[in-house]
Amino acid sequence: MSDNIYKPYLMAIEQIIEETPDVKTFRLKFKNADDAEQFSFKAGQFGEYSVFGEGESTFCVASSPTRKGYIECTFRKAGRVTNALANLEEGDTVGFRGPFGNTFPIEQWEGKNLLYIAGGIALPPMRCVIWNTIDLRDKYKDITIVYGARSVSDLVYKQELKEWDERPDIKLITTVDPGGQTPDWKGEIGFVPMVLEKAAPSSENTVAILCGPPVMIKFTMPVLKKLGFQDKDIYTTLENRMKCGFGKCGRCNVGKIFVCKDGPVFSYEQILTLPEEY
Amino acid sequence: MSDFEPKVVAFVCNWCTYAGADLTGTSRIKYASNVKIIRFPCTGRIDFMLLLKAFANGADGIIVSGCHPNDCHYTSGNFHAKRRWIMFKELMDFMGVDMNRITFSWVSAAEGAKWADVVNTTVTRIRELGPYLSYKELVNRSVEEEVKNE
Amino acid sequence: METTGKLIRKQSLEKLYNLLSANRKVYAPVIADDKQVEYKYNPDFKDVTFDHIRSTLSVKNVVFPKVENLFYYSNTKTESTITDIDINKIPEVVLWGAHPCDTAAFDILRSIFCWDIKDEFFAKRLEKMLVVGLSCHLSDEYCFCTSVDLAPNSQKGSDILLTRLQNGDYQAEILTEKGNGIVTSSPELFESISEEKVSMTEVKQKFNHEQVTAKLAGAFENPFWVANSLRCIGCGACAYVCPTCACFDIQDETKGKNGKRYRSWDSCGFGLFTLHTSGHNPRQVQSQRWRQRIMHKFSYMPERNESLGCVGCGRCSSGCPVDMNIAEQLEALQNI
Amino acid sequence: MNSLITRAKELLENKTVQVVIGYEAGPTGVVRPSFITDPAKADKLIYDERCMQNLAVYLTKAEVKYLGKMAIVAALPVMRSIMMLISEQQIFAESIVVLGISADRSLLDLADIKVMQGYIEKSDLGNPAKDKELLAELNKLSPEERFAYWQKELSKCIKCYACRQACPMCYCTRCTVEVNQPQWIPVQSNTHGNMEWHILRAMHLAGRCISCGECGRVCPVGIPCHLLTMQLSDQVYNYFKVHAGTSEKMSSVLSTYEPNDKESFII
Repeated sequence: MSDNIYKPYLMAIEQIIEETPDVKTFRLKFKNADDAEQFSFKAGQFGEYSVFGEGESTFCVASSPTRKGYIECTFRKAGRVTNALANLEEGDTVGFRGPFGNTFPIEQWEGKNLLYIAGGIALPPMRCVIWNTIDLRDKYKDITIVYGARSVSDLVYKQELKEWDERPDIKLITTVDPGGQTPDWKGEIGFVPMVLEKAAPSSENTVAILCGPPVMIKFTMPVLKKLGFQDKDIYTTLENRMKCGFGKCGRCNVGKIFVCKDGPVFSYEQILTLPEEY
Repeated sequence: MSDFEPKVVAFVCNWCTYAGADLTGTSRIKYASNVKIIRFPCTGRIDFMLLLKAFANGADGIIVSGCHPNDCHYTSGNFHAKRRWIMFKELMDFMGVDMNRITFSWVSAAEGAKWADVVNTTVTRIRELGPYLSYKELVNRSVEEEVKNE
Repeated sequence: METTGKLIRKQSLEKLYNLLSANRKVYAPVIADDKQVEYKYNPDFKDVTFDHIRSTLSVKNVVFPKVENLFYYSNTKTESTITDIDINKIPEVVLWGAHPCDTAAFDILRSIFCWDIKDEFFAKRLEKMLVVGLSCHLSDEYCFCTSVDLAPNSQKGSDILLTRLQNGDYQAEILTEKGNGIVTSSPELFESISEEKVSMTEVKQKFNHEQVTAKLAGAFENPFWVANSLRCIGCGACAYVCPTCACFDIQDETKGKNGKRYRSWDSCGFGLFTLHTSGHNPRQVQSQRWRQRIMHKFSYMPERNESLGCVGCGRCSSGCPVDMNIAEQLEALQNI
Repeated sequence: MNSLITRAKELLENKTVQVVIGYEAGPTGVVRPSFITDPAKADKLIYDERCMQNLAVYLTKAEVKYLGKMAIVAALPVMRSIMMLISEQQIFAESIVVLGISADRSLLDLADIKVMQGYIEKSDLGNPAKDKELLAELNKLSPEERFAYWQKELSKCIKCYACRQACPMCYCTRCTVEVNQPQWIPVQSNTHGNMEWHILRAMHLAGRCISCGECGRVCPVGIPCHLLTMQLSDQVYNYFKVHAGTSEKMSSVLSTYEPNDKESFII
């Protein structure tokens, strides 16, 4: 990469997966072999994806660093850039700048149980770390994934949910909001916090990784507390609007903390020290 | 200047002028081919910003045309457009934009001949005025401003 | 490098100016038709002003232009290619007659643009700039450089600092190798320093910035912010005239197949600055944005960038349409 | 102005309003808007020739509205802005108390909006004299000269949007310049884009501008951008014989029409 920190890598869209009517996953490959060679990232980091002519948008890398040769991103059609991305086809070119930000401390978690809790479009930022720990399955004890969405059609990564469900070494609980179920829905029906409370996973030697809309976080935290989780054992990610990705453009700060440099991964213990600006 | 071919953009409404222009064609009336027609549902939809964008992208002249008053497909779109054009024209005049380069007209679906006439007189007038250099310079100067520091 | 003091006669100043402008662009202050002081590239020496208190805009655009092209791209149906901008083509610029507050701002900007990873555009522009500073012999009620560890004759950021002497000649402090290069190339313009007294303004200290920073640490939820920002109308004037405000936006602009990505000035005072696509806005109302502005400069930056984000030039206050006087507010914050 | 202070105190004391929006002199002597919530502090209020800002801009501001019912010190331009805001249903007539100030700077007794309307109708509704002169000068120039003049002026624009933010009529939460699908106006500042922005601003204010001149006053780089909207105010009167902000029931010129609107340029 040149010295120009604003210049993205050119990536080709290798595969497009339609997750839901407005959510897509792209598998991206570096156009330049050298770039692919020297590129590396860790679970939790994010990048700036660009459509030339429309601008850049920030999402987490959704694939695991253990899967080499490509990166994946999942996004919902929402604004100018994501709409433009959604209109692209396989073989088209996009830009990628990154990786930026900090990572999930998965080394620290070795030997512990992992509890992943995600809601809606918040599974993608967690998918990276989920696969990363699954690919290093021996290092962790029980892995539990609780995932909920508004309706069955809003569940992303349906193929993978099926795969996780079938694996004996992963416990998967999926749920949809009441009214969002289909006749053949086999998972739970109810909001994530209630489903979590019912499942009552042990907090003993366990790290909880929580990601979802603010309202889900708000109601899930008391449940985790009730289950005996300590603030330092709960991790989440923050999202703020970003332009540069490296602490210069001045948008994403929460107090003195830059989400792009000091985040996006925070323990709940850290979050409690931050002013409410996210 | 003899080899100058004016670029004229026409913003027309679907129901009258566009149909009128169609009639010009089916009636085999010849008119200047310098005009590029952009069809809108109604003159009420023709935002003044579009006119500015036409100049910015190299148009030398503009035609705006729709249904005669009282003939609007949506009853009042052209009355609203008329007020907007009045204001726009006055503002452009005040800012020194050359209003001889914009033709406003009413052309009905039956006025194929009038459409040809509107286009031809506009193209002739723009041909006499020459390319809209001062606006092009304005756009170019802005590009230069940006690269000045590079 | 050790500072050396020299003397430039009033009449030699023009020679120095012409010498510098012979092979570089010179950016110097002039008084425009509407009586505002503005910086211009290569004005005639006779038009250059030496008696301005502050220019309307700061001089940060020499290193952080209001629009900086980042690269060009070209799109076909499926392919995109990127053309780099050759930053080595960035011209050499002499910044002439900038006051100490303005020149001190470059270090602060560097602490933003070059912390962690280096912004080459900024760094190159800084490298290609020679600064001939000018101490202030005039000031007004908006000035507060002395409250932020600066003074009307601070040397920070200048390669050569001129200070007017009472007889109209100038003292020239040669502060860097770059500045020394000018002396070596035309030694005839510089004489040994005389006994003549300097002509300098005095700026009263309005607050103690360390106390302000200490107070701000616990002031996030203070009702002060709402009470004191009700009148703020949320324009970007303060940020755009500020010599140290560095927040920017990145945008694409395409014409046909070709386009460019550029960055342009932005302001934390705008409501849409932090707006998420979802509609959620972490800084929803103006008081939160005003708090961000003050906190960033006087609390976050001292901690994260080890520099205060303010040079006390007073532009934000003099340029504010509703008299959001920053020095006054900091003074009040010191005592909350 | 003692009568103003007394009246403000009264309103706050008997809880008719929770805040009085007026003018005060800041520590540097510069006049600034003041938000008085405590009757004891009403003595700060002043009104003199320096009190130029159009305070009506605060009537639609969330944090000010949050304070409660408002009274507002209002000379003619502010009164007209209030009228416009009522006619565009941005504020309710009942929700504000107008402390009207006459041309000779005395407190008016405006019992309600009807009385205010009567006062406005009797007043001179043209552009301020100084701006009339500037407009006349510009209108004397050739189109080429005017084009050059505006290019020179607008090249200075830094897109700080003070003109928009200071205008009581620019109350949209998302302005057209901030719409990015499509991006009508370039985000960056360059002469051409700046010109497009000011054309857009003037057009959106056509028939709504009440000629207070606030946009020009607040411009940090001194662009007389108020002349654009004022020229249109003149033309609105010229063509349609209406002045903005004269009635609480008026709909804006560009959102209505008369079948017999006269013009001479449409062929």
